[in-house]
This record gives sequence, structure tokens and C-alpha cells, in this order.
Amino acid sequence: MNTYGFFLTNIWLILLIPLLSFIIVGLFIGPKNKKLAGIFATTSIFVCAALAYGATFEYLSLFPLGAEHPVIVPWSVQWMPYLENLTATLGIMVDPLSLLLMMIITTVSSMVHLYSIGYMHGDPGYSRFFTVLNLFTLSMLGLVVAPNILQMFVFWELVGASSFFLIGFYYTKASAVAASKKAFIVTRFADLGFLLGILILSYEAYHLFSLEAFAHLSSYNAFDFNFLNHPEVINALSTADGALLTFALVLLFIGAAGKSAMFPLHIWLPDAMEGPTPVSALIHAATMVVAGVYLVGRLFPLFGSSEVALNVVTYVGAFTCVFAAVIACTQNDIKRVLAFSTLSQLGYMMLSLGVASPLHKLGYLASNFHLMTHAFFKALLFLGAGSIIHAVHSNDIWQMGGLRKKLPVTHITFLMATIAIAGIPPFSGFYSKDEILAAALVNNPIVFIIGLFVAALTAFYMFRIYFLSFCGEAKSDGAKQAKESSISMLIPLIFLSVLSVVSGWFPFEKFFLSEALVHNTPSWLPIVASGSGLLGVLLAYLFYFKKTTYANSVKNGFGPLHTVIQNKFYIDAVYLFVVHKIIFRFIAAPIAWIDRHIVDATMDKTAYVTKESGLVLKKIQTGNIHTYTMMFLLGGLVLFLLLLGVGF
Amino acid sequence: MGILSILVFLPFVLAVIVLLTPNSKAHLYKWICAIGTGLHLVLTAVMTYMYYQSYAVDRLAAKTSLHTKLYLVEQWSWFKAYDIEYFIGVDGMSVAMMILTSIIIFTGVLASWNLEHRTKEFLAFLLVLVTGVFGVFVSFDLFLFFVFYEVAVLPMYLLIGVWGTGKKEYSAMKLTLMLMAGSALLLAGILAIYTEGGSFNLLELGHHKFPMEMQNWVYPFLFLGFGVLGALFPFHTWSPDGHASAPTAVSMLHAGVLMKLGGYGILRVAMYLFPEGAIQWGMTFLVLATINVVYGSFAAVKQKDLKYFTAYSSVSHCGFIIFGLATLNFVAIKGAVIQMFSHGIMTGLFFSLIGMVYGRTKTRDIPSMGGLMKVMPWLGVSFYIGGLASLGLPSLSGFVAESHIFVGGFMGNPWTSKLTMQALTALATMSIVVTAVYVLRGLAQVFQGEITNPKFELLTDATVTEKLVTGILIFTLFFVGIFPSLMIDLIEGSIWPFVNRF
Amino acid sequence: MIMLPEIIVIVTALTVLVLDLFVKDINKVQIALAGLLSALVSIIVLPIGGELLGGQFILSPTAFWFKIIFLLSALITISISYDSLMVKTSKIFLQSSSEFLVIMLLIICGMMYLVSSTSLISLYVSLELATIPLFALAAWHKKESKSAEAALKYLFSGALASSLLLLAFSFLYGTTGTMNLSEMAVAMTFSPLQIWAFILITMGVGFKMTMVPFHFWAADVYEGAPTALASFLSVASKAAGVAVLVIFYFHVFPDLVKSLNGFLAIIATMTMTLGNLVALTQKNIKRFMAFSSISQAGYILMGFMGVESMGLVSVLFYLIVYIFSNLVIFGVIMAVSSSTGKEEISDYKGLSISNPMLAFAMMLALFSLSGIPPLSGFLGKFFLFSVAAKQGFHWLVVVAALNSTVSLYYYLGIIKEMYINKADLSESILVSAPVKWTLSLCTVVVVALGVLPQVYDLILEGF
Amino acid sequence: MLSIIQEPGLTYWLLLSTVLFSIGLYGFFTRTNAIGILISVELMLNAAAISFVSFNNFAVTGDLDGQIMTMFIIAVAAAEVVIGMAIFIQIFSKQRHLNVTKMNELSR
Repeated sequence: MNTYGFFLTNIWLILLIPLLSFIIVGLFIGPKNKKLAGIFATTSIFVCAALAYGATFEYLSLFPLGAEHPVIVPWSVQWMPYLENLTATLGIMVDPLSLLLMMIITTVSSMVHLYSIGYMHGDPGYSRFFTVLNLFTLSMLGLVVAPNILQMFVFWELVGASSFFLIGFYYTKASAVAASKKAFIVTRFADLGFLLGILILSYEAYHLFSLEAFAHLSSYNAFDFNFLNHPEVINALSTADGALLTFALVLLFIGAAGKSAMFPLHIWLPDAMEGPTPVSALIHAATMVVAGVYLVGRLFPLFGSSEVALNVVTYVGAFTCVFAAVIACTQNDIKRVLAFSTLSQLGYMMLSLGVASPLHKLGYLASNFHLMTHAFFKALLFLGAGSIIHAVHSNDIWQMGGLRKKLPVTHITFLMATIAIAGIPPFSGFYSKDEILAAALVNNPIVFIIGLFVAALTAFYMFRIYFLSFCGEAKSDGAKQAKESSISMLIPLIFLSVLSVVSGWFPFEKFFLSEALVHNTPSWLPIVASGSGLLGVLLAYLFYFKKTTYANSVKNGFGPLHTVIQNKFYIDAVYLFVVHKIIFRFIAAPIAWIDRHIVDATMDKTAYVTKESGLVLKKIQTGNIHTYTMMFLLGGLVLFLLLLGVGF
Repeated sequence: MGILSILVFLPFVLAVIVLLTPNSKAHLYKWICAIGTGLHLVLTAVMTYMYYQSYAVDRLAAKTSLHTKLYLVEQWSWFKAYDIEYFIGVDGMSVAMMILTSIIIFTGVLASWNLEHRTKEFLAFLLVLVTGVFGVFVSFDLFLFFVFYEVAVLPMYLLIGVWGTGKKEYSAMKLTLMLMAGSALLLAGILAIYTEGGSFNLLELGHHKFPMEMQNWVYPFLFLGFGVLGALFPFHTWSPDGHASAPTAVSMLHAGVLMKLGGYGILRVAMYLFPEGAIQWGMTFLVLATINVVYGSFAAVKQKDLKYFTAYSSVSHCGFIIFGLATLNFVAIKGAVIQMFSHGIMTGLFFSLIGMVYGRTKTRDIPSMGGLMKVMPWLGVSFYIGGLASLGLPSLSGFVAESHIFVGGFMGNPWTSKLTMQALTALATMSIVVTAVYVLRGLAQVFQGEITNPKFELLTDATVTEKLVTGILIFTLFFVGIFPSLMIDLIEGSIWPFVNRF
Repeated sequence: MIMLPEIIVIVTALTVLVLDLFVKDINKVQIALAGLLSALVSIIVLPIGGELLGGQFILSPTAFWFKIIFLLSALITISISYDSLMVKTSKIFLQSSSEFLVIMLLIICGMMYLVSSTSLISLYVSLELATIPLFALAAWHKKESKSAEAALKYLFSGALASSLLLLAFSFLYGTTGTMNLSEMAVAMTFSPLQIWAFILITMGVGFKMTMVPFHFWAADVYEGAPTALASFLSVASKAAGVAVLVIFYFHVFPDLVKSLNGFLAIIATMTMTLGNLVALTQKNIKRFMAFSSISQAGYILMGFMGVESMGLVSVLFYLIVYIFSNLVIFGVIMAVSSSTGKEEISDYKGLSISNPMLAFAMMLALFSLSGIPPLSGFLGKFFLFSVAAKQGFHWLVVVAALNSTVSLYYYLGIIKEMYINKADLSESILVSAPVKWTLSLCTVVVVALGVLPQVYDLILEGF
Repeated sequence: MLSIIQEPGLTYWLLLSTVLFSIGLYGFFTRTNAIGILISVELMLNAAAISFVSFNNFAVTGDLDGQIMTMFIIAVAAAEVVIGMAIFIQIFSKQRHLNVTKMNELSR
């Protein structure tokens, strides 16, 4: 075994540093000195970023780009020993996917930390914000480097908890409290699916250890990814009970769908915008929502083994993609638009994973590539929106306008990110979306068409908010006196805008695979893709550049349909109805009632019966001597009968 | 006079000292008890260290042994006629329970720091109660076990009756009667064991092969007898009322420790002596425990009073303990024992916090409180940590226990059909969502949002003792949550014999 | 000289009688206590197994222990009723209390003869000596009509019982041809007449130890009679009843009773359950104690199952434990009624504040009666239940345990009055010195008996 | 003439004693006056005495225990009567009547 360099040997620092800074800032620095807390937290994340980049560099020097990229676990310690080889270890797994994710998370997180030093200035909960942000980064990193599925679940829940605290940061605002509760409960429900998936999977895998065919794998644990993704194990599991394996995979996907806000479980993401904008940028754009994609990506060989699971992933992803894009076009709050746009881009990633299969991995690569590029430009969009809101003091795009001259840096960076997401050639968005469309074209034409249509929609709603906020004249006095944000907020914007361009040229194919992938994408594909993007831009220009007459006429044309879409198809209302009306009224309340009036009452009844019988027996004590002596002789008779009955 | 006897009778001695101190030095009572229980905590740590030394040598042997191996044993004959002995010793499980009880009594005494009404008798009765509990966890002679078991139940009546709130007489009487009725079943069971097995010594009885038809009726007797204390489904109704009207320290001790006697008893006596009976009755009690879990969590959703809210949540969590035991699977039983420990600490934290909040806001009604986080951040954060621990957030001890029970439940046992076992475990797992719903709803209503009642503006945050109480309990929650292998290693050795006997 | 204890008791009775004539208010209680103590000491010294008067008077181990029980109960009863015997100002003071004392001593003497007798004649005479004077004591409160009425009811039930008993003795005598109990046991032939005699004896003795169908007199007599007598009845006369039952079940009909476990179990259940259920509803403390002692008789009956020596030992041990617990409660009742004159349970409100020591002693004794461990009541009950369990009557053990839970309900009711309810006792309760000493001594014994095994082993050696 | 009626055997005497006993019992339950009840008690005791004597005479011919027993029965019966009368006087002095059915002040 070749020895690891400095970075890889103590890779565990990447977890320890955020933990230490979380504790130190949280307990010691936070209450004392606000300013120092912010700086200390940000530096610790920068150190983590350096560690991540160092590790990737070292990994690539060990295993150069073209060569085989093995999965190595430089550090792991026994954490939770359930049984002999059913032990959950706490460790760090290094392979191209986890390195990629580590880089993305640490970069975006450090940018967001830097940005929020300026953005959160003057907020009473300043140090509390940085503490929980550090906790979030720690748990996200823990999730990404997990060598086994149980450690992933552990940090998965911690991510959910820290997002709960961050969404509910302004805890005095009732809507923020409700949003944080909703987010935690919906993701918790999805985690139930995830946990059940783990239980079934680990139960099935554990029984393989008893077969002697797997004696040579006995050093592994039932939870480890290396074991679960091991080809022999996979075909053993699918042959043993294919249906059960598919059921387990669908359950795991439910967990992923919850965290990545896929269609049925997406309701919490738009409300999560209640949290401060840096939070939305970090958590609800770049990192947390991507965890679901990462889960499916990590277990990709296992998912590949069952057709049904992949189809579920594809169609749920595709539907969410279209569904969210349509809603995004009608939203008025800038952060809601970006939230729905995140939803639809996640749908993209999911469908590209679904479309891929172990044989031709293009979809798998494209999804991870898009994950990276999306993280950068979506974070940039959110931070840009943050600085707009910071300047204009309102989220509503109809009150912005004409900010081009007032916020020059924000304008340029926001424009670059919008072009990137629209998928227009020189920028990163085009390359990753093009790869996804190529993968979709090969496997699933319907999905390809959906992807194309959504590409146009994405361009349309992105440029809609661009034109409304930056072009035309200022529509409100807030927009009139808008001033550029402070320097500490602008540096991250610039850095991210550079990244959102550079990330397009990332040699993702060689990074992931050893041998080059056979490319049979037709030449007309890139042109068609960028064409649909430009079409979207053109439509947005026509509708929203100067006067919005066309937009209004189209909106009235749609009439009631428009309001339905605007209200997110009333799905939230359905959920509220189910939870409150059905679960609370027809299950919880009756149980509470039963407990109080039936189970409890029976106990009291038995006590009442004993008391009553006491009173009845008391009546025999009449006090009259004749009854006493009569009872005396009756007793004698009873004894005699007893003797007859029992004695003989 | 080994360390175990000291540990058991130290609280009793403290109680006597408190009773004897004259009324003039009233302020001393609290200090005597605090220092005493603190000393007790230190001694428990010493005992654990001593246990580890002697246990380390035969850790591997435990895996295959059929009989519990005891350490730090003290044995004197008591009643020669019935060969009843004062036979105490400790194995992994008992050490864990001793640590739990020692922590809870120490924090309980600290939590009742500002109690004015007849503190002398209160502390004395509390310490007598805890002596009974310590006794149960170390005694391995059935007679002694039963004596300590009843001593633990009895001061309850006076503690709730005299120092309680709300309809205290009713709930105190209900609680005592239901627990005593439960122990009536136990007495019949123990005597049946004695007539059949010939001795009261648990280890000797372990060698005796009990006939099947006897096991068939004695096992349910013992299970239900202990189940009443462990809040098994139909007999749990004493716990919401009892806890709602009990004073803080009493409900801490009761929900935290006494309810664990039920689970502990089921494992130590019923399952150890009657493996075939356990198999025979496994499914019925598993279904009951599942109802317990789901029923308890749903009932907690609609509760308006903080103490009822916590009481129902502890009914659901105790359901987990019995569920873990009823699965007859090694991992699940280990999970049940960890759940005993973790839930004990969790409820201790919850009830102490409720006591502190009640001490300030003078109301336990959830809707009427709001926005307290701004006024008492320390208590708010500790409440949230307790809440997250109870819904099983990883890195807190709740997750360690529940994941064990779920994994064990899924692996099931060779005597019940795989499907039913997994279906029941899935049902129980579903409760983690319902727990999340009611915990967050309750805590959000109390702590988040604007301050509803202007009077709450001027409330103060935690005092030093309160910070100490919550600090110790939260530290334990995190310690077990982050380093579970220590707790697992402590317990594992003692669980193997139970499973090997099936 | 194994008849020494009886002689000492008679001599003390006479000296009290005579001295009372000549000396103005002598401290008769002290003399009585001195006498009883010396009798107790003399018994311990005596060799077990001796016999006198050609076998008519023996000192068997059972006799030895029953005599100790009788003397102990007399000793404690007299000392706790110091108020009603000596203190003129107390509300429960008895006129001509020295005669009361003399009769009580003679009754004790009767009981001691009862236990040592070997033939039917001496058995019958001593039994009557132990019963009839009680009717007179019951009527001691001349002013109240309740006392006379109680005495009347007691007289008639007692008379009926003794006549039934007598008829049974005649049948036994007739069929076995001998008066001597041990010879009778040998000549037993289970003829219908003897079975009928067995039933009649059970009825007669059932009256004395308040078995259920024959317990009706107890409530009224306890309430009507002076408390001193009520406590004496609940302890000594019940022990005498048990003694007679032991003589017949263990020595005269052993193999018949061995086959009648079910019969005994059902009577025991009836006695326990009825005693407990009716006690639930009682308001007057003395009536309440009547029913509580009826239910205790039920537990004692469990000891007779299977007629083995372990059963007898547990019955004896339970009686000793029962004496101490019961008399502590009666002591407190007398202390309270001597200063407040009230006998309702609700009058005990806030006793824990007005007199904490009294309340604490009462609480311990109540817990011991309801069978709560570390106290001796639990131990006594545990051994009785183990006898029933050994005979395979597990359902009976459950019923008995549930019964003691029900009994816990009403014992806790009193504790609730004392500890929880607010005190409205205006005058504080002052307790005279001897009563205070006896109560604290008995409470210590109640606790000690529960923990120390010596007493049980001592009894065991005898058998 | 006497020889025609042969010597009555044990059963006849026992018959007599049981009849006497049941008469006493009957009196015990129906009499309302306390003294009436006392009389029926005496009847029962004497019935037992008769059965003792008859057993002694016919069945147990060896010794005289039965007759000695009767002596004691008579003595005890006397004692009972004395105490009974004392109690009745006390009741009578208070309530001017001895009707047993009215005396249920002690009840419940």
C-alpha cells in the first residue's frame, strides 16, 4: 500500500475542525464577542476548504487522472457495535465522488460564511447563526465522507436538525417557526423511509455473512458501502429476493426525495426561504438538498441492479423538473422563484441518475457534474438575491427594477449566473445540462423532450426576474435609493461568478472514470439545447424588458389556471388538511379520548365496584341479633356443603 | 460490608441524618442530601471501575455462557428456614442501572432546591425511595428483590399525596394501588418459582429446568406484574395522572428510574428463568408493546399540560423497552437496556425542566405559554436538546437505543414469522415521526414565537443549581450518544446469557 | 413445676383484687405488669415437654409458644390501656377498673390452661373460662347502652357457639370412647358423626377467631365495648381461637384436614375478601379495626393448609407479628380517644402535625398490617402465602395478595387523613408516659421482626 | 308391663338430646325476649349434657368421664346465666324493655 501524504493521513481533521469551532464558538466565543465569533467560524471553514483541496490534489497525485480511482478509507474507528459483523464505524471514505462533494461543500460554505459576516451584521443572534452554520457544515461533510450507510443516516439527521435551527433562526417570526417545524417533520417522515430502507437492506446483507461464499468478505460490515456495492453481494441480493431489494431501494429513494425535495415531499423547500438568505444559499441551494442525489449516487451500483427503482427515480425526477419549472414562472417573491428553480434543477439531476445504468455511466457522471455547476451558480444567484433584498428591503420582484446602475457588481455577477443556469454555451450550465440531455437522449427519449422543454422554461423564468429586477425603471422608492452592498458581501459574489464559468471546463470524465467514455452524442444536440435556452431568453425579453403588457395579457389568457399554479397547486393546503383534519382529529384526539374515558375509566370502575360490593356486604350487618345467629347457622350449612363438594 | 451495600444503604443513612437534624438548621437539609448524593455518584463511578477490572478478564467467555456471572458479590444467610439470603452482586446491566439511578437522584435533589413545604420529610422519603431502587438493581435473591421492589413503591404515596399538585390524592392512591396490584402478581409468581425451584437464589434457579405448563402461567404473571410498573399498555393509566400531580424530583425519579424496574424485572426474573415461557408468550406481549409505543405517541399529540405531554411520551418510550425485550433478539434486548438508561436520563431532564419552567411561569398549560426562549434561553435550549433526544436524533442517546431496537426487531427471532416481526417493528419505527410531530409542536408553542403573556417578560433564566442539573443530564445524553461503544461494552456481557438460554 | 406461670398470674389477679379493697387507688397496672412479666420469664425458663397431673397438663412446643403469645398480648394490652385504667381525667376512663383488670388476668389464665389441656373436659372448661368473662367486660361502660347491647350480642353468639362446640365434643367422646385428645386422634374413623363434629367445632372456633360466616358479632362488640377490651379481643381472644383450631386441626383431625385444602382455601378467601371489602366502607375506627382483624383471620387460615409443621410455625410467627402491629394501632386509637374522645377516622386529620411520633408509629403499624416489606407484617404474610403456594394453591396466593392491596387502600385512607389532610385538631394529643414507652417499644419490634430472622428460627427449632 | 317396653338403647337417648337441642335452637331464633333466648341456651347445653351421659352409659362403659363432664356443663351454664342476667339488668335499667329485635343501635 502506498503511504498517504499529509492530507490523506489526517483527513479526519476535516471533521474535527468544524466540530471544535462549533463548540468553541458556541460555548466560549459566541456569548462574549460577536465579531470574533464570525471571523473564527469563517477561518475554520476556510481551513477545511484547504484540507479538501489538499486531499484531492494528493489523491490525484496518487491515482493520476487517467488511471484507476479506487475507494480508500484512510481513517475509521468502531462507533456502534450492534453485532459481530453488523458494526457501524465512524470514518472517512475518499473516492472521486466524495472528494468532489467535499470541495463543493467547503467552497460554497466558506463563501457563505464570508458573505454572512456582512449580511448578518447587527443581528442579535449573530454568534448563534455562525455556531449553527458550523454545525451544518460539519454534519454535511460527515454525511458526504461516510464509509457506511448508518454514519450517513446519523449525519443526515444532524443536517436535518441544523437546517431546522437555521430555518427557524428568526424564532420570533411565527411563519419562520412554522416553516422550520414543517421542514423538520417532512424530512423526518422521509427519514423514516430511509431508516426502514437501511433496516431491510442491512438485514438482507447481514444474512449473506452466514453463507460461506462470502467468507472472504467477512472483514466488512453489513452497513459498509464497499460491501453493499460489491458486485457479488448485489447479484446475491437481487437473486435472493428481488422484490424486497427493490422495495428497500424505493424506501431509500423516499428518504432521498424528502431531503432533495422531490415531488410529493417538496412542500417544505419554498417555506424554508423564511430563513436568512445565506442559509438558503448554502443549505437550500448548494449542499443539503443535494444530499438525496448523493445518496442515490453513492448507492448507484445497487440502484442499477433493479429496473423498477431506476424508473421511479427517473419519472419522479422528471415530473418534479417540469412541475417546479412551471410554478417558478408564476412566483413573485425572488427567493421563491429561486427555490422552485432549485427544485427543477434537482429534478434534472435525479432524472439523469435514473436514466443512467451501470453499463453506460454517462447519466451518473452528468448528474454529478450538474450537481457541481448548479451548486456554484445557484449559490451565487441566492447571494445576489440576498444583496438585492438587502438593498431594496423587499423580496417582491415587482418592486425592484432599474438596479443595473445602482448595484453594478451584483448586476454583473447575477447576470453571469443567470446565463449559466439558462444553459447558454460559454457558461458551465450549458455543459452539464448538455451532458444530461445526451444521457437522456440515449436511454429515454420522452425524458429528453421534457428536459429540453424545461431548459427553455428555466431560461424564461430566470431572465424574467433578471429583466424585472435589473432593467426598466425603479418601481418603488426602496429600489430608487438602493446602494451597493459592502465589500465583504461582494467578494464571494465575484469568486462564485468566476467559479460558475470555470467549473464548466472541469474534466469530469477523466476525474471519475479510468477509461474514456464512448461518445455517441449526435452533433445537433448542443445546438438544439442552447437554442431552447435562447428561445426562453427571447420570450422573457419580449414579456418583461420594457413594458409588461404582453405578460399581463398572457396571464389573463391563462386566467384561473395561473392562480392555481401561483398557489403551488394548493398542495400545501392538502398536506395541512391531511395532517390536521385527519391525523389530529381522527387519530390523535380519539386516542387521547379513549385513554381518558375508556382505559382510565375501567381502572376507576374496578375501584368503584370494590367499593360498591363493600357497601352491599355492609348491609348484612343489620345489628339484629337474630340475623347474626341465623347467619351463624347458615354458615354451618355452607361449611357442610363445602365439605361435601371439596372434601370427598 | 462491600461497596454495593454501602451504595444501597447510603441514601437510607442520609435520610436518617436529615430526619435527625433539628428544625433550626433547616437550610442544612438540602446541603446534606446534595453532598451525600454527590458522594454516592463518585462511589458509583468507583464501583464501575472495580466492576470493569474484574469483568475485563472474562469478557469473551460471556458470549457463550448460559448463566449470569456476578461481580462484587456479598452473600449472608438471612432466613435459614427458607434459605433466603442477603445475596447482592452486580453484572453489566445492573452497573448501568446503578449509574442511571445515582445520576437521577443527585440531579433530583438539586432540582428540588427551592422547595419550602416540609423539606425534611420530603428529602427523607425521596432517599428511602431511592434505597429501594438501588436494592432492586443489585439483589439476586428473589425475596430480597421483592422486598426492595415494594420499598421502592411505597413512599410514592406520601411523596405525591403531600407534596403533589392538582388532584394529588386521587392520582397518588391510583398509582400506589395499581403498582401494588402488579406486585401482587409478582408475589404469586415468586412463590410459585420457590415451590417449584426450591430456592430463592436467582443463579441456582437458573440451573433448574421449570416444567412447561408451569412456565406457561407464571411467565405472563411476572410479565404483567412488572409490566404494570413498566407502563404496559392497558395498565399505563396511572402514569399520566401520577406524574402530572407529582412534584419535580419525584416524577424525575419515578419516570426516570422506577418505570425501568418494570423492564429490568421482566428481563432479570421472567425471561431468565422461563425462556420457553418467553417464546410461548412472545408475540402477545410484542403486539401489546407496539400498541404501547404507537398509542403513547399519538396520545401525547393532543395533550395540553406539559407534564401529561411528557408522561405520555414516556409511556411510548417505555413501550420501546418492553418491545425490545419482547422481540427476544440479542440486539433488541441490548437496545432495550440502553433505552432504559437513555430514557431515564431524558425524562429526568424533561421533568426537571418542567419543574423549573413551572416554578417561574406557575402554569403548565402549553397554549397559555409562548416565546419563553427569549427570556430563558438556557432552559429553552436544554428543552430542545431533550426533545431532540426523545425523537431519536443521532449523536444523542435516544438514537443509540432506538436504532438497536429497530435493527434487533428487524432481525427477529427463530420462533416468530419474519413478516409479522418486521411489520410490527416498522409500526414502532413509524412512531419516530409522530414523536417528532408532538415534540416540535409542544416546544414551538412554549418557547418560540412572541411572548404571549406580558408577565413572562420579567422571568429569569436558569440559576446555578439548575444549570448544573441540566448540564449533567445533557452531558450524559451526549456522552452515550457520541460514544455508544462504551455503554454497549458495559452492557453486552450481561445480555448474552439471556439470549443463549432461549 | 410447669404450671408456675398460671399460678403467678392467678396470684397477681388475687393480690390486685385484695389490695384494691384496702389501699386507696394503688397502682394496679404496675402490679399486673410485674406479675405478667414474671410469668413470661418463668415460661422461658421452664423445660418444654414436661407434663403434670398424670398427663392432664402438658407443656408442648405449641402450648409454650401460645402461652408466650397470650402473656405478650396481655402485657401490651394492659400497658396501652393505662389511660382507661388509671387516668381519671381521660375520656375513656373505666369505673372500677381494678375488677376489669382482675377479670382480664383470669381470662389470660384460662387461655393458658386451654393450651396445656389434653382432655376434652379441661379444654371445654378453660375455653369457657376464656370466653364468658369477656361478655362481662364488654358491658363495662355502664352509662352507655351501646356497651350493654354489644355485650348482649356477644353473649348470645358466644353461647350458641359454645353449645355447638359442646355437642361436637359429645359426639367425639361418644364415637372415640375417650376424652383424651391424643387417644382420640388414634381412634378416628371418619364416621359421619365425626365429620359432623368436625363441622360443629369449626363453627364454634370460627366464632372465636371471627371466621367469615361466624364473624357478625365482631363489628358491634368492637364498637360498643371499651377500646381496651376491643384490643384485647382482637389479639388475645383471636389467638385463643387459633390455638383451639391448631389443637383440633393438627392433633385431632390431621389426616382429615390434609384432604380438605380446597375447603380451607375457600373459607380463607371468604374471610379475607369480606373482611377487606366491608372495611373499605367503615367510618368508625373501632368498627374498621374489627373488619381489619377479620381479614387477618383469613390470612391466618392459609397457614393451616396441608397441616405441616412449617404451616404451624408461620401461623405462630404471624400471630406474634400481628400482636405488635395491631396493638400499636389500638394504642394510638386509645391515646387519641382518651384526649379527644372521638372515634371516627376523619377525626385523625392532621395527626402528623399535632403529634408526629404517634402518627409515625401508626403509619408503620398500618403498613405492617397491609404487608409492606421491610416491616414484619410482610414477612408474616410471606411465610403464610408460601405455605399455600407449597400446597399448589397459587390462585389463593394471588387472591390474598390482591386482598392485601385492597387493604392497603383503606390503611392509606387513614394515613391520608393523618398526613395529607389539613389539621383541624384543636387540642394537641398528650400521651401518658407508659403508653408512650410501650408504643415506641412495639414500633421498634414491628420493624425489627421484619428484618431480624432470630425469632422465626427460634420458633422453628421447637418443631 | 315395663318389660314390654324394652330398655331404650343409645339411639333413643341421642334422639332425645337432638330433639331437645333443636327445640333450644328454635327457641333461640324466635324468642324476642332476651331471657327467653337465655332459656333456650340452657336447653341446648342440657341437651349436650344428655348426649354426654348417654354416650358414657352405652358406648364408653369404661370410665365416668361423661358424667364428670356433665358436672362441668352445669357449672358453666350457671356462669353463663349469671353473666346474662347481669347484662339484662343493665339493659333493662336503661331501656325498660328486653325486646331483642329493637336493640340494633349498633349497626352498619
